[in-house]
Amino acid sequence: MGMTIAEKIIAAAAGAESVKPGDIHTVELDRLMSNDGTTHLTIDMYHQLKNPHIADVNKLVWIVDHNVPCDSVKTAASHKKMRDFAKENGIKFYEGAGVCHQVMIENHVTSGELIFGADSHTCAYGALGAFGTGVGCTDYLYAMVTGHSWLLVPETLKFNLTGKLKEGVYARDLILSIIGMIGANGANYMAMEFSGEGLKTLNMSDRIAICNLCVEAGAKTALMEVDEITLDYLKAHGREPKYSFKSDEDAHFAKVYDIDLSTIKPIVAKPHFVDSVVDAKECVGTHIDEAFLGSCNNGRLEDLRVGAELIKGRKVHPLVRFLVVPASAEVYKQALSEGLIDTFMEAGAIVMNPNCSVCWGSCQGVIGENEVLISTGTRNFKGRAGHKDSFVYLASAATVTASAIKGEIATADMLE
Amino acid sequence: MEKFSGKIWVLGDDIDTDIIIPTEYLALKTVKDMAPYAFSPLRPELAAQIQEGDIIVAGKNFGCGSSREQAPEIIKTLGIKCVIAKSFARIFFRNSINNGLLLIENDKLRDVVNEGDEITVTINESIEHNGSQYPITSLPQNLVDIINAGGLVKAMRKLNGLD
Amino acid sequence: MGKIFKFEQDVDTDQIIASQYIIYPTIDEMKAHTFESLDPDFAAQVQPGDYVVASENFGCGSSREQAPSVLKALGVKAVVAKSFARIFYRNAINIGLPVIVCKDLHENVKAGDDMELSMQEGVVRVNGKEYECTRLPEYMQGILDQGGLIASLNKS
Amino acid sequence: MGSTIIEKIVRNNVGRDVKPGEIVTVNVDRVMIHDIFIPFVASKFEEMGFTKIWDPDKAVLIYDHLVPASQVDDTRHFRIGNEFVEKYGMKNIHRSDGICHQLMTEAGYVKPGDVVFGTDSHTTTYGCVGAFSSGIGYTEMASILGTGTLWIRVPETIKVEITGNLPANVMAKDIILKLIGDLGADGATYKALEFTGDTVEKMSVASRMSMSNMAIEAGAKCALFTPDEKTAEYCEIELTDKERDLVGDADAEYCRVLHYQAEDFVPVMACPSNVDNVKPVAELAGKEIDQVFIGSCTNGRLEDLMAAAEVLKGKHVAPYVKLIVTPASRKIYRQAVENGTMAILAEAGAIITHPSCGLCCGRTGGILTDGETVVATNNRNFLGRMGTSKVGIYLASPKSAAACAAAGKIVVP
Repeated sequence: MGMTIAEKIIAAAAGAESVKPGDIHTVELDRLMSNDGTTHLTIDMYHQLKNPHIADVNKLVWIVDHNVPCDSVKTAASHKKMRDFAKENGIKFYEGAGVCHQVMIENHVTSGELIFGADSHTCAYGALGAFGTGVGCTDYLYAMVTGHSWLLVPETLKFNLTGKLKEGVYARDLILSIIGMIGANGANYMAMEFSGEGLKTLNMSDRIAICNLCVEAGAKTALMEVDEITLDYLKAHGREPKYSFKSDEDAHFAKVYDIDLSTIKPIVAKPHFVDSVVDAKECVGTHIDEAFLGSCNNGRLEDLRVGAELIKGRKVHPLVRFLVVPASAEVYKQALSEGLIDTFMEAGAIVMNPNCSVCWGSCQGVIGENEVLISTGTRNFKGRAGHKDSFVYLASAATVTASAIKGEIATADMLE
Repeated sequence: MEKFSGKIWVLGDDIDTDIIIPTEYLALKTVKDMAPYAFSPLRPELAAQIQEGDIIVAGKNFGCGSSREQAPEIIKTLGIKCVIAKSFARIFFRNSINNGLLLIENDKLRDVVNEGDEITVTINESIEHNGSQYPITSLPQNLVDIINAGGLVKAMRKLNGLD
Repeated sequence: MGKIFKFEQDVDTDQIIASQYIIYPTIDEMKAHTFESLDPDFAAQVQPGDYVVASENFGCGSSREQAPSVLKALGVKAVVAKSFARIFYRNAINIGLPVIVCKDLHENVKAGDDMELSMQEGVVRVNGKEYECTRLPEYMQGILDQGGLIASLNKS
Repeated sequence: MGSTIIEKIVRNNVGRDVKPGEIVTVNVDRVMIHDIFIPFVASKFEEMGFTKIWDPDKAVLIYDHLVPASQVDDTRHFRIGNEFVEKYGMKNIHRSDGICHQLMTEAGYVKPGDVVFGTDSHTTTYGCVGAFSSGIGYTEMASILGTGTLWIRVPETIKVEITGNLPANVMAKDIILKLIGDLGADGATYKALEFTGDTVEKMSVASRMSMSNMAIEAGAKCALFTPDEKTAEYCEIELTDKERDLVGDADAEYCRVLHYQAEDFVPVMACPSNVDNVKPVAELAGKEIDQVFIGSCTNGRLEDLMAAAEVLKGKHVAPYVKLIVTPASRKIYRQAVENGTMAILAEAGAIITHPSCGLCCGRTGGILTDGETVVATNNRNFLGRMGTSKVGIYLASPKSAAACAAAGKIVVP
């Protein structure tokens, strides 16, 4: 019996010949990422251990990205705890360098690795063919101390992509469509694997956007076949693949979906669930107070280019706050040199430093009672972006930018 | 001329707006909610001891710091009839007049009084303490008008024919 | 016996404990804000030994372990739902908060009902009726039995 | 007898000679309200019974303290501000263009000789172009909006004369800090400061702005510079004779005259927790720091960012130290992009935010905790201003701040 990519990575990490869904294995982890959302708690628990130690400090990457710059004395205390611990123990540490997943993909992740991240969107690493999965701080601490953890081998859902996205339709529309189709728990406990000829038409930024959002369908991880695009990306960033796995011909999939990319349309996910997706046209005219272009999902150079192209020569609607937040310092620097940052500034946008910003919704650009945000972020849960009685719509960079210009939800083709 | 007497509370130099009302209490809904915390960094018990009609006598630079208008509003809410100081910070001075809190500048009184003494103020004329008179520079009529109207909001309402 | 606090489907981690609180230094400082947007009185009313009963996909969303942790800190004895999102499930087991899958319970109970859970028998009893629960895989039951993952670390 | 600058401005405004101590009612040329106080101004204005603004074009509303919002109730201020603007026909509103004091001069709202009030203590800034400007409370702002007038007491003037050439590592910030240290926190209360001498004549308007901005930290009512060709260029105007005449007369009466020789200045910092606790940087050297903040209405201008970039070019912020850069306005941000300053700062590892008050107003933008130390280019280091009361705040020039960021400790630039 053949294996899927997820099964192959687990088998390699478990030192097993083969594994099958439902098995629980002890696996060796390649990398452990943690951010300021939970690390302060991990450290507290660490200090309560009978014999606190770190199995392999080189596997650890700690990233302050959620509340940057720091917004309160409580956050400051948590950040300090994390910074001091990293310094003391020689842990690779980033602060203000961007959203954790983007920083990880730019600097650390490689194909075939098994990675725990103390953040649910760790599944983004599947874009490079790595098995990334989100865990809590207890799981994280256990792995930090022992170097390994337990893992239930997931079933795999296969998404066989064909065709090509139409002009004005983006990877984000694709993944939102898929989540709408299978539901918010449609891939619960499972791996989502993407392959097929259609995958070749999607660049690395598209792939990250797709894998990143799979947790919104409940997935344990997301994986893509390693191909030329993956290898080129790794090479450009000075890394080699650990393994370049493809699923076997006779691998078992819980279900196979065939998706023709050319059928995908601009999509909006309405409040308060990521799977409440509708054709973007259905939301046209909805009043908005704020628009957000950024996040680990859609804050890369490619996304900023889409937004900048639309807004060049136009202005942000006077009553809309349009936040543009590059996903990383690298993205910011490139956007700066391409003139994108100036285009946004000229149009009246609020350009913030790379960080999670309003996608995380606790400190930057938070929205008030009854306010409406259209966002390229990851989630539209009730209260996610601020007041408990506020509303978040999720859409592509193009739809978000067009809406920021119009002052209400609009698609890019509606701009004169 | 209007004349009144009151018991005095004595404070030192540089009573800043953070002492009058610390930032952490500024988020409370009303000035009444904030009043119990007045002067708390310096004398936490003071706000509860102040009685309607009492007078504060302080040193130099009273009310320095930020432009928070809550500072004079709170002193007025506590029932303080007037503040007599060697000098006042500028924005505090204006905010006080505008909220109908009487301020009197006098550079001698502070050094001769004791807390709990009674003094008598004759507006625009003098302060009497233990038989001694301390002259006060008269406030210009426009400021007296604002104070007499009960503050700038009331003065403006009058101007607009509302009260 | 404990009281039931009832929630519906897709209760996400932002509803269990919102972003602005999870950065607080300790779980004890956060717990008063549990379920703040869905049931602002929850934290004040829940008693040790009470239960949270929910429908499908409980705990979806982020990996914040603060979500099961605040429930445990408030004394919630177990969460019984039709299904759980995986990170929440894993986190709950790891910290020793029982998470029980019971397909039939949700429709048949209301908030405030008294409930009893027997992990050993794999049943819950409410209003004189018994509902069968899905048993935990042995591996996970093992983690729970030793009091969570950290306890196992301290043992070894 | 001659007049000081402030006496001339007030004379021109009220149409007769005035002397210090006199109370006069001035006609207001411009007012500025910012986002923190707009809800209070709006409610007081209506409570007073006004139904229209005396001259809507003379009022400017600027959102800067709360941009972007960091707490859920912040956007309430925007909603109330937007409603006020709409209801009373105001046109001058800036919702995300930068810090109020920067925009008032940069966007041309303030001209030499103007009488301007703002709901912020640092409104003294506009003296950099020879305007009389001062901070007031929100109740008074409401009454100006209704009447267009305000009573003022004509202040005495302290003359500060500076002559000679500044050392290369000294900036205008070092001068004003030294002056505040010498005067004390109430040394200029009720008074006007007047800056003269060839050193200030050689200064850019931006540098003068850093000085007039901080005059309030010595208690001053206003701080004035004589308008000159640099002012004219900055304001994009031709100076009139009246504007050129805004110079302290040789026989004017000053309550105090201070003279400084530019060559004597050294880089200084205001140490915790008073702005007048000023010491030479050399005496503080070696102290480890956690964060550096370059920004604010005091020091977030292009020349400040360029000075920092010059220090940081080819270097990187020290490990575990954060450098937060918050430009003072959208225009400055764009100029810094254009001339490559932003690229240098980004390459050095700076965290560059959108133009706003940022950390200076202490609500977000890099809050610190117990035991941490920050070197900052803004105007206040009061206890608890940037986090807990156990945060040490050192106020410095952009050059000093940038040098500290690279070194991870206090160093002389």
